[in-house]
Amino acid sequence: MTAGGVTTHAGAWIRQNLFRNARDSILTVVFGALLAFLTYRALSFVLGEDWEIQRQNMRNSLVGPEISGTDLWAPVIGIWLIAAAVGVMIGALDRSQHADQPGAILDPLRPAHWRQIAYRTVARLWPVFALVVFILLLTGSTTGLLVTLAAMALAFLGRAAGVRLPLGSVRWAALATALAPIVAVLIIRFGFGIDWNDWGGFLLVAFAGAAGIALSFPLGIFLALGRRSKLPVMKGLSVAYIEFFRGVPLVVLLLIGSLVIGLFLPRSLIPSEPIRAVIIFTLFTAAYFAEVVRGGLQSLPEGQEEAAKALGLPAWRITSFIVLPQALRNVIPAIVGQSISLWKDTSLMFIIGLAEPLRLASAFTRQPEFRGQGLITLTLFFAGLIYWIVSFTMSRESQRLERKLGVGQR
Amino acid sequence: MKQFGKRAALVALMAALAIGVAACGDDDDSSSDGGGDTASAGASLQSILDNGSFKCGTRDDLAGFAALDASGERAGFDTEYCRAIAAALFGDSEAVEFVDLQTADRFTALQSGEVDVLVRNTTWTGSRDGGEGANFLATTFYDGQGMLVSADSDFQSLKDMDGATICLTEGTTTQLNLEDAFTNAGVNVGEALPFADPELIQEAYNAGRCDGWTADRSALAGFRTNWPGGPENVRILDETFSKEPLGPAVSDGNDDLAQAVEWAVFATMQAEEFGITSANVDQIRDTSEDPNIRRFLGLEEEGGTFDPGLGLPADFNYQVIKQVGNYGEIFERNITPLGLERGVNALWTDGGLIYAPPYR
Amino acid sequence: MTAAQAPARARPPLWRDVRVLRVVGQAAALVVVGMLLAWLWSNLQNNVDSLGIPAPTDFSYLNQPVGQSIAGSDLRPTQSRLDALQVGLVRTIQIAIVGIILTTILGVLLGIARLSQNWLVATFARIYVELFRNTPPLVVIIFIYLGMFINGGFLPRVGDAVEIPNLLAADIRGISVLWVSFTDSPWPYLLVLVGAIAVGWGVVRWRNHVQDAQGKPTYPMLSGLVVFLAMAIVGWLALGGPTELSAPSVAENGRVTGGNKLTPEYAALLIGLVLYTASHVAEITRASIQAVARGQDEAAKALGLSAGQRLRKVILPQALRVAIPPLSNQYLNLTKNSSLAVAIAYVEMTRVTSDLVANGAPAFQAFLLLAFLYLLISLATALITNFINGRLAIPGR
Amino acid sequence: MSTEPIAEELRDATVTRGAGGVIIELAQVDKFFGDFQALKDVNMKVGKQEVVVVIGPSGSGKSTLIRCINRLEEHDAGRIVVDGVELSNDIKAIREVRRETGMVFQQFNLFPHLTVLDNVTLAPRQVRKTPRAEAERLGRQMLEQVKIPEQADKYPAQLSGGQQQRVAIARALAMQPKVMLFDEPTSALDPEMINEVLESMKELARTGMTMIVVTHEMGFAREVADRVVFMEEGQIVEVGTAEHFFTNPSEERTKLFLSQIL
Repeated sequence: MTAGGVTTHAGAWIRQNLFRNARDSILTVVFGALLAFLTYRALSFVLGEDWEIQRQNMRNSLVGPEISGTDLWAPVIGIWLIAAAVGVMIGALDRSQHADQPGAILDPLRPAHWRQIAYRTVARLWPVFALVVFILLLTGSTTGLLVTLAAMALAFLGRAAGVRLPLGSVRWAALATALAPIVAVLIIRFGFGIDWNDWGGFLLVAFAGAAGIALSFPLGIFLALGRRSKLPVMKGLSVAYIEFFRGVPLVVLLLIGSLVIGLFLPRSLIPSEPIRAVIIFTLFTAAYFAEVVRGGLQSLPEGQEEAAKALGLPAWRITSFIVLPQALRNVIPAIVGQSISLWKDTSLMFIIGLAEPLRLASAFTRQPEFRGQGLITLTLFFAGLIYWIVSFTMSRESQRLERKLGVGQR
Repeated sequence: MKQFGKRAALVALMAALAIGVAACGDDDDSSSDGGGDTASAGASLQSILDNGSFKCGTRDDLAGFAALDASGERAGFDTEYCRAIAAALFGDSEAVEFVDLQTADRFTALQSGEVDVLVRNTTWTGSRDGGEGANFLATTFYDGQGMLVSADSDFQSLKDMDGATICLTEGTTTQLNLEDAFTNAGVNVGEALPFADPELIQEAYNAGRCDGWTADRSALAGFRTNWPGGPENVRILDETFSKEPLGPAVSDGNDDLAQAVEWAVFATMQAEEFGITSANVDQIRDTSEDPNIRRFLGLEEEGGTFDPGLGLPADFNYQVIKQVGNYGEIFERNITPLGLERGVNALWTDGGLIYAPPYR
Repeated sequence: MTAAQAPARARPPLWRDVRVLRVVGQAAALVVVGMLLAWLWSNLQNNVDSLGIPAPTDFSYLNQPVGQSIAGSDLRPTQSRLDALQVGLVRTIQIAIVGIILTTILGVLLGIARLSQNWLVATFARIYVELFRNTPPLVVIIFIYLGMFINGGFLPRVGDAVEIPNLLAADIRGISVLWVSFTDSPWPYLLVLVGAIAVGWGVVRWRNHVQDAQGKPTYPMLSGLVVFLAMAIVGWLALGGPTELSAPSVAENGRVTGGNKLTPEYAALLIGLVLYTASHVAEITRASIQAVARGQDEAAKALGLSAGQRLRKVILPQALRVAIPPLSNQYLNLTKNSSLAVAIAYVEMTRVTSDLVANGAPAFQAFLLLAFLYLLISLATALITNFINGRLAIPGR
Repeated sequence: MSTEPIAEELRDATVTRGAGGVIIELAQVDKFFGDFQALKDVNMKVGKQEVVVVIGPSGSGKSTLIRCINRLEEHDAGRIVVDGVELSNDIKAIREVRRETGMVFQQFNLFPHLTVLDNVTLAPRQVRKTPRAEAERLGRQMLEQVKIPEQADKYPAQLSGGQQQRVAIARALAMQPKVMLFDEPTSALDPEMINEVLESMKELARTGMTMIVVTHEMGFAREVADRVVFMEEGQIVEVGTAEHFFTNPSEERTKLFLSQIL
């Protein structure tokens, strides 16, 4: 009975969505064949290839060839730190969002909530989990498994701590989450003394992307305010900056950073190549952030600023208390979008020869045991996969946020 | 409107003043301290010695010269010369910080001081000594550009390659030499495809995208040795159509460092001439009576230790040989596996070009 | 105190006068920026002096011979570096124009497919969009080059060229097709063609006018086309047949000669850019269509228009207006991303510049010039899209 | 007495009640927007505790007039003195005047990201440096005064238009201004909400607050105004008591306007 009901239901769905009329049926057949073929090709590629080259080079892919031995604990500690901080923030957020109905708060220490927590986490982060499982299965590394489990446990405990924090501490938890990557970078760079030039693989691009976003954000806000200024000089300087950096390809800017910036600085002030790349990413992204923030500023009714003026608030207070909080909230999805762009753009470090994943992918194929076997498609695929999974996850989160903030509905 | 005009004029005036002040200030700076930071290109030998390690610009992707293996270890001819220099400067072949450079940015890295010494398979040319602000030192490897073609192709010399598609690495003199060589042979290049990455060339070549692959013969030999399906599938034409003396370089105006690096290189050559290797150096040091060798190894004599005033420790030759080896050893470890003979890179005593000035 | 006793209109002290503060603030900004620039410039001067490289204002390097050819162009090694840069510039613009056209077609189709009522079609489009817009374009380009052309196996090796005699020949070196080229200078006949287009357009306007006035069908497009073709043919004959056909053929040594060749490098760059950018254009199209109020669709339904008519006549024209600003951004991105050719062996403007620098051209001048050229292209694109935007704007909105 | 000439009919027709003394004086004020002259030679005095209603057709410069009084617009010529402080380019004078004048806007302009109570207490805390507890006590008192104390912890978007406008009034009052400016406070409201706002304003007038109100609510003008100012094309056409104005206006243009609107 039920089965029959489902069948009819499914049949109706198929008729409605796949075979409404003759043209629709043809489309279904054509696209169905195409999808099936592509899925088959993709699966036979992933399952059919010998992943030995990637298995042996997994550490190189993730942190670069220069970090090995005990130094490997540096990125591991960084990941643990970030996992714990993110856990705390999620917990604190959960608590503040359900402040009026404490029963809805998910507490990791209550076994009854485990299923729900696991379900939600996997629903949101399944691509990342899939990747981690793939890597662990490929390398079969017990240490890797333990490190991953420890990171998950830390996030879990962090969340438990987060829901126990006093109500007003979301702000502090957010601050801690923002500081965690910075502390992680400092630990790796100074705690373990790993020189910038030795950073490689996804550690390098994650650092470059995160640092680029963090540093370009204040600069972008500053430029956006400058562009909206009534003072011609401020406006002119901001416009010139924004238009220059938006008009020139990032590749060219990176080449300039790599080949020309050294000429503009005294010798002792020239930063190392990865830092120069981060500076270029920052300057470049700031111009785009400026345009995003400008959009947010324009979406504010003029009356907001006038009302604040009429109350006698000084200009910088109007900006920081009234204008920016509203303008930024309006453009959060656009900010995430820009961050995804920057994350993808970190692959351009290939062109200035840094040990970024694409360059490493091709370097692996020059190793004696893998030389000249056409394995570059494999290693490139793996590098591309990580890029894809991170930006796909971020864009899903951004869409979720967009729906939550109701930005699209306005 | 009138007020605005005044305001604009005032702004312009202040800006002009400010820029003027800044410009004057800078003039004062550069005249008073003689350029100081900005004028000197590269760290001085003393500051490097104080630092305890030096930055060696190299690469990570050229088999035989400088490459990384899966465990992230560096190996290669250039890499060993970086270590030899470190052994000479600090008595420690590990006191070197490797900086991977691209073909396109290596001179900028040298100019900007990002690296102290460039040991990156770099050809000594007039314009590089001149316009690029580099100072080339003793040549460690005499190379020349060659052409790799398929074993079963009809090409016997460049003359046969009219209209051929040639793959090459971007950003080097390779393409300029290629065009010159084809012009001299009275033929035309069909297409020259400059790739960013040798791995891409190999893929493209295997697919039949190009008829020939031109690069330094040493590099081609390396690729041939590891050719998929065996080295017999490809051959290298006999013609050598360029002179490519490869050696370390420092930036112009850095004479102390230049001398030190140059003599670190000579140490390996002289050692081979003396027949000293990393294996027998201790024994020779203990037993040798030859004053040349004793002086070379920095042994204490009645009148003290010989110091040529290079700013290097007295036993730098010993350290180089002990920790890295002589020229022949370095060559054999790194270049011989590529299938290359010593050829012109033999000692002068064997009819080659490898020659170190007397150490006295 | 009463208002009447208020002080006379006195000037406030300077440090409290808003006008003075504004001027001083701006002057300070100028001074800071000016000092920064002056500092950078003086460093540049010092570094250039100490390294003995050409002064930053010396562009004479452009007049030296380039010393190399560029694959697929007529540039000879004896020509100047300026000529090489020009070849690069033309190629960048060419990639941009062709890429923009193809991207628009593919992107709009995908955007419409995203909204299809057919679940499979919509899913296919969604997978496409998610796949490509989250992958770095550099990865896409290298992957297409290696995976499709070099290792893909659908292009035969040299000597085994697939051939449709006199029309098409394809092997790993490229796909050559029958092409028209001019025996002599192309300009006289191009002028004739421009004239023919102008006259043809005039005829269309005129017939349209007649049609509006008299209400009878006058076939304006058809008559315009006939006039254009007639003029083109007469002009061609009058100039004594200034063109010749170049047909691809397989030579004895197995190489393909003649025709116009599409090289794998160019194709990979173009396809990579188009596939990547189309995913963004598809999202813009979808969002724009959804932004056009549902009421519009209902109103069009009520008038009895078919689904296709509703899309073409009512929805798309309005969606286009919403889409133009973000589209112009994507077009600019595509143009700028053409610099990714640096990774594969296709030589365009950025590649020419980095080759010049590698062969001794001064880096500062070369990259300054390159940045300037990209800014010009961006400016031109912005002007064109602004113009189109202005033409399409709905009056009264 | 000022040395500047002040329009004759205004000089003595000011003080109609209470404490006496002039708190706002405008003399020969001109204001341009590009080539368009929004205010032409405007002269006006407002006495302490006086309620002045400004009426006139749209585009007549009413809003510009009151926006000049707290320097939301910069006047191009003439003098504006508020409570003894002349508005000039002096940043201190501007700050002082804004501190002493509260303003209520047509579009409410509440800060949507702050709660009602935060809206009301923001300025006292930031500008007057009032301690939080004190500011909140004051804020709740103000909300009490406009009869919505129970909405303190809600966000503006959760309130009706009339409630929002009353919060706006409370927000302005929290700064304990000497003068309140109202810029068409009821124009954006649904009809059933207009009265609750007008009631709050009447209440305020009864407390002796000096008020300048730009409005189309003639009933309010008739009931509350001490004086009515009629403006047209940037000029003050006629000034008089409410009684004079609605029963026997002297100018033809005023009669015409009133006949259209009533």
